[in-house]
Amino acid sequence: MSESPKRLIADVERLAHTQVNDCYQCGKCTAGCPRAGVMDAGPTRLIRLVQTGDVLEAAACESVWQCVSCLTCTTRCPKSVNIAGVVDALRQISVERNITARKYSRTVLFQKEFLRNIRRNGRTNELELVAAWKLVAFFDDWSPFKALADARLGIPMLTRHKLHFKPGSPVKDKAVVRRIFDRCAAKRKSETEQEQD
Amino acid sequence: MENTNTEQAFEPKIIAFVCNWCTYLGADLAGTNRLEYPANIRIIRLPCTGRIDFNLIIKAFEVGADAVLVSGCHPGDCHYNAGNYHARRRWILFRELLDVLGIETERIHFSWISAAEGAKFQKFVTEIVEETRKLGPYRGYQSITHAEER
Amino acid sequence: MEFGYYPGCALHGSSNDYEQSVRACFDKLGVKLSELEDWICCGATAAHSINQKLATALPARNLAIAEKSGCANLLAPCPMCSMELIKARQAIQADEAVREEMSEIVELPVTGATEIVNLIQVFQAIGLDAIKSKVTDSLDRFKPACYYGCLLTRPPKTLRFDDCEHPSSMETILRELGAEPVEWNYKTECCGAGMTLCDPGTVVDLAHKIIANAKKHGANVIVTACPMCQMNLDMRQADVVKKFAESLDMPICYLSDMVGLALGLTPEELGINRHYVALRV
Amino acid sequence: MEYQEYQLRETAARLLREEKVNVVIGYGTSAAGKVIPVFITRPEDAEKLVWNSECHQNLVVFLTRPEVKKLGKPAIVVKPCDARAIVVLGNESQIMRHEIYVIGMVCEGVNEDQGRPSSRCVICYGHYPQNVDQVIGDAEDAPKDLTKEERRQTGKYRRIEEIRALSPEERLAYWKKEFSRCVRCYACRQSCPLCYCNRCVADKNRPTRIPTSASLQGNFAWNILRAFHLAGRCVSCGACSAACPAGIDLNLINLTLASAAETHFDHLSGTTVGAMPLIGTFSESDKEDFIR
Amino acid sequence: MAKIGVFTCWCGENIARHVDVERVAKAIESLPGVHCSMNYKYMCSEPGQSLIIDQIKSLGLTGVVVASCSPHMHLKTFRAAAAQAGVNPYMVEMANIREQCSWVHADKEEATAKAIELIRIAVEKLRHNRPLQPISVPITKKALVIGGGVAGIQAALDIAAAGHEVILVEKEPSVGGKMAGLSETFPTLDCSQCILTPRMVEVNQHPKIRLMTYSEVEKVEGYIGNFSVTIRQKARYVDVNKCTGCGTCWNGCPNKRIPNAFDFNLGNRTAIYIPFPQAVPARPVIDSTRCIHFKNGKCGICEKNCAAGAINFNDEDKLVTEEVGAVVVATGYQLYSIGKEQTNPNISGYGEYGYGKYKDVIDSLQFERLISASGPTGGEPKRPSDGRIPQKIVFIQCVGSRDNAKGVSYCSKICCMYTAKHTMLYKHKVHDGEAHVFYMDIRSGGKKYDEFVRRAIEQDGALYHRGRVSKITEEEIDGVRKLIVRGADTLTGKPVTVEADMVVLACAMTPTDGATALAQKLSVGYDEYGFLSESHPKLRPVETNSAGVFLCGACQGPKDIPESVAQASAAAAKVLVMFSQDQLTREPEIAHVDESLCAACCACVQACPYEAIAIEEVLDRRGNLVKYTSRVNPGLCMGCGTCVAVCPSKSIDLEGFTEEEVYAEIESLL
Repeated sequence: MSESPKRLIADVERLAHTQVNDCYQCGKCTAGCPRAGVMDAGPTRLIRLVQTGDVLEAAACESVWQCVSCLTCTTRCPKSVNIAGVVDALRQISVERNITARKYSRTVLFQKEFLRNIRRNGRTNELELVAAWKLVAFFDDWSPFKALADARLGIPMLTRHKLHFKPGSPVKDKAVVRRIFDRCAAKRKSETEQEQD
Repeated sequence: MENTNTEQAFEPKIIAFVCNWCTYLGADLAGTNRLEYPANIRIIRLPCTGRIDFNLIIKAFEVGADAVLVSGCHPGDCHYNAGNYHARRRWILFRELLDVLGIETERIHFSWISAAEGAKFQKFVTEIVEETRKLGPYRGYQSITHAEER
Repeated sequence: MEFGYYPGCALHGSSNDYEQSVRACFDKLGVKLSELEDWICCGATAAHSINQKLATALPARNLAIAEKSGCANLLAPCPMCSMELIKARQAIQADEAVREEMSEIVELPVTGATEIVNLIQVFQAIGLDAIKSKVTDSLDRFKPACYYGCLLTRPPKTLRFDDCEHPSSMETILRELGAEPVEWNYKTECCGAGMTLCDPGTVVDLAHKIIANAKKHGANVIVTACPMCQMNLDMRQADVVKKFAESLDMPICYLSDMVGLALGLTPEELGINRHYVALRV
Repeated sequence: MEYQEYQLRETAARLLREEKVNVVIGYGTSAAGKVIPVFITRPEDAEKLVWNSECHQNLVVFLTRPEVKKLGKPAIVVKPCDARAIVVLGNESQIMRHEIYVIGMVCEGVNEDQGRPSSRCVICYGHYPQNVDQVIGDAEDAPKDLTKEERRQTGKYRRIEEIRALSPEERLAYWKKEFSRCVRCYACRQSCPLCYCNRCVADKNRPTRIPTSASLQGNFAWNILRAFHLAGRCVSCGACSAACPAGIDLNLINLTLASAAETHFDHLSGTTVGAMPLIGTFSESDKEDFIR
Repeated sequence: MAKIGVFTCWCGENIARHVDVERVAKAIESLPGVHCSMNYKYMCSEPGQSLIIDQIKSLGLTGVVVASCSPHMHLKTFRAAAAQAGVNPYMVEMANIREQCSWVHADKEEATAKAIELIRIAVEKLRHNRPLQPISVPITKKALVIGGGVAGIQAALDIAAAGHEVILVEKEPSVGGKMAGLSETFPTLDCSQCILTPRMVEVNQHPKIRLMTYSEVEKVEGYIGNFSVTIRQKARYVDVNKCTGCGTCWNGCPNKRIPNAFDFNLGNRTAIYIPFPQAVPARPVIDSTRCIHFKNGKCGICEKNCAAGAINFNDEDKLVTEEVGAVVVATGYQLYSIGKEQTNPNISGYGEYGYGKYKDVIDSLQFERLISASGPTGGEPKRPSDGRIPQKIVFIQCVGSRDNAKGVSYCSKICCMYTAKHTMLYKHKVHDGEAHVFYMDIRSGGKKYDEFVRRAIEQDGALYHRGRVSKITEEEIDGVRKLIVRGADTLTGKPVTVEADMVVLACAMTPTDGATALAQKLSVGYDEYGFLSESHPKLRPVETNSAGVFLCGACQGPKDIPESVAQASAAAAKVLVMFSQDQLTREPEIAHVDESLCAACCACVQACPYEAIAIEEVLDRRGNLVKYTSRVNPGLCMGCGTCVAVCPSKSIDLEGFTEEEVYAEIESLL
């Protein structure tokens, strides 16, 4: 059942528009990464795992979701490897295959909820987003503590008119947004299938 | 019937103009490695592709070549620094001229074959012989050459 | 002078103080902002974490709308939106196949004709002399630490804006308006805004590093052009103070707040009063 | 045009009177009323000069002739295309440009034979004479030059495209028909301002590169040779076509190469003083999609 | 009337197995011009060659065709044999019936038929060949060496030692180059100046060497054996013949705070100066851009103080023309600058390392000066900003090297070694100091090299981190300026932050400014980075494609001292081989012009890759100009024949491959 490493590498490279073999493991990405200190596998190691074909192992790393997408790695890479893009690709693969590091399932749920929110509204409705995310996440980890964290941020935001129960101006043509989502999902599916053929 | 027979017996005559330093050595290497290819090709050795004048190609057709092959060093590798670049520019224009005149450009083949590319030489010659076999004798140019005889 | 305007979700949500500030400032400067009709979210981090195609398609839809409306220059004050739009635009411009695919997905022809600009570029387009001619108030009491964060200059090959390691465009503007920008070390370090909900612990550490460094180099305000940076450094500052037991008291302002003050606008008009850490005007 | 003619005569007379030049090479009229080349050496004869749409001959060919050189410092009346030939001759060090006074006529295009407007003039890439010492005529009177793309669609270029559209066999048949009329009189060579070799390679033996008799084989070889020697050099003055007694449109072959030169190298012959020859130079980025 | 002998070789079984050699020999007999046709088992063997020689002699043959292997294999052999028998060697042709026939065609019938045709081509060509005489070019037995670093010095001394005159041109006021500024050298840690200074003195005193410092090559004309070189001697404002080098002038100069380029601006010099105390020649120059006298006409203290009267404020640049036979280029290297402004558009500076704006971030050559006993700090590694002795130094390797995004893609080769040396020298001076090295790979191939690096790590305790540094920032910590170096250790996978007092960047080695301009003057090729190109990377490593011009040292690519010296001696040897003959013999297969027919259209002049063709005047007996013609310089022509192809009237032809010969070959195929 194991998948061909070649195909997985190709998938990452296509999604990230980069060549992972350009990387010579100098470590500059890890050196500049603001999160490297807490990562289980820094960017250098993630790229190495992709190079050796251990893409799924890489995608299952916590660091994939610890990345803050600051692009420092890509910016300073002496070989112009799109490291942040590789991390994005690994995120996508981890979500598609449901192999996300357990610790970060809340993060994935947030991202998914974010997209669901846009799909529905065309724009984010922050209050709805946070509420929906806290709810699904609660059903995922049953942690009331996490569910209630940040609730204290809500009140001052409301008093500062920074949170609204109804967003400013709604998108008129919401149907087209849904169609865009569906087409992108379908394209991804057909591309993956093509590759598997 | 008779016609078909002659077509089958058709062995294309191919004249090759190659440079001394890359393609000629590439052909030598094909030999050293015993890479077989059809015997239809006759090589004229010149110092450099830069020396290969368009007149020579026309002359080759006049003596009855069914195809002409021109080959030299890859760009940047010319023994004389730039002869192949000069040649390439001439070929670009010469091909356009022949094309409008109705002289079949698919019978003139250009390539870069280095001294290390014996296998490429073998493949190239084999392909050209095959392609020319398919095209048949170059009756077009022969009709020019032998016009008076008719 | 007129610019197309793509507010993005943040400016219509929790960072509506930024929109207030931008609009007030440009009103005063006589710059017209025409908001993009029926714009949609750019997809932000979520889109490129989940589906790369979507990460191009969502901004592409907005680009298509902009093109249709004949918009030549589109201001996206949020650097995340602006980066996503620019990235999509370049992908569309570079490749015929992407152009066709995206036009099909977003149901509008898109060629990438519209140029995307950030807030600083609009000020640059207006011109320092034009701004200075309307200044009523010097900013000489401010020692701002200009904070560019991640996405104003990165990735440099895509954005081609300022120097990605040592940017100076905000300093140039503020210096002209009388302020004394400080030299400091974390102009382009990440504050972790993207993780503010999911991983507050790290965010507090990063925010501390940035605010403390600005303070150490003598800044009395951090100036930014990013709603997420502002929100993060501003709102999380209480947590930072708590965790590191360090008094920071560092107001976080938008570039437009600073320019607005110089133009004689009040903190209320600019929405500065809605920030968490008060700016002593 | 009449005013141009008047100005031309004035100029010629002045140049001769002030002894700036010894001879003015221009157009005149024969007894039979045809436009012919004239060599004016006295100011009073300047009245014989004419300028009209029959002035299609390229007089530049005379500049390299020893018998004309003997006449002393010349002024020459040129159309913009002829002026380009002077540029090429200068670039190829065949003339000392400063020893020639060039009178450039703003040109609306000339007639080919029987009063038909020339199909080569519509694709002219500069109706206003460049690199001349004096321009006669107003820039406003010069027809607008067509763009590269527009020219592709019209005149002789269109004719080339028509030939290109034929099958190779049809193309070959066409040229066989054309070249079978060639009598190898070499009028094309004689009329061309850029054919100036001391001894043409066609006349050389040891080895005989092209058969000397007017056989079809020889005619093909000759015409290929002539055309290719003008590759990147021909200024499209049409002298060869006009000179051919067999009525072969030789200019078409040259234009094939001129258009190739423009397509592949952005090269327009005779537009730049000091330009390097197209053949004999190269760029490392020249295309090579046809090379295996 | 041609009398051609055709000699068909069996090459043992190699040819004979697939080609019926007897039948071939028989078929050839009847060809026009063929006088005899023989075959033999090994034509290249002693008896084979004797056979040819005997036949030539006994039959009076005028030309020989050998049908055997590739001409690249044995053409020289058979030409020599023919010459021995009195036949012009260029009347020998070969038909390649082995590599291009018997070895590639299995069908014996086909191969035999083809062999016959190949021989027919060769016979037809030979029928049209004409005897050629080798071309002799006189040689000026004097060499020019450009660049007075260790490579140039070595080349000059070697050539001079063989008794030939050498002109050594150096653009700086003193010879010595980069090596003169180094502290100690790896892997022996011997003092750089101790080794070099005696050799610097030697070039200055050698009777055969003319040393021209503060000079640059302006123009090069001519060709192998016969170059004419114009050298610009920059105005020195000091008469070197009068000057005694006493030092009164520079000691008295009031303008003392000019950054000294020799110390990479870490130390100062005066306006009249010698770049360093051991400079050779020990004669000062006046920096007219900084001298007070040149600003306002006053001062003139040096002039007043000079007992020898050597100061000459009216000095001017002089152009000197010299005739030389060979040129050795040894222009060396410089370090890649991390600064924001770069001359090469493909290179951008290192913003993340501060673009060089932090004073205590220095490059490796600056560090050499800091730890050199003769350097501006007397060998104390005082950091530039405040003179403190750094307690912690970070060394970063591969700065600019192997960096496609910002710098150059190649490895600079020597940085691993000198960085190890730097850590050692530092630790020897500051025993409790910490030396951190960030590296990607350690490349220490060479005699005693890896042992040296291990010593730095094992004995001297340098801490090596495998990883690149991402960012350097400057921060005041407890009142002291520190450089915060953020790197990574990829072996642990963790980021590493070091608060350092000083950072030393091992920047990429790049060719010196102006190396490409010089290469153009010499018609020598160069790569995308400006390193000069050798003729063949393996077999002709010090030759260039410009005959008579040789390379050595770092101008050809990154190199350490031993390699540069070895290459310099190699280049000198090549020059001496040339100089061992009185005349240069060149293959006569070059172009020549039929001047009576040439129309001087310049097509060949422009197409010639060697600038071997020029337009010349043809004069009659009275000296009147008859016409212009192109003319080939036989010293420069390499025989490519590109000129023939572009000549419309074929007034130019290539010996050995003449139009007549080539047409004969093609027509033989009719």
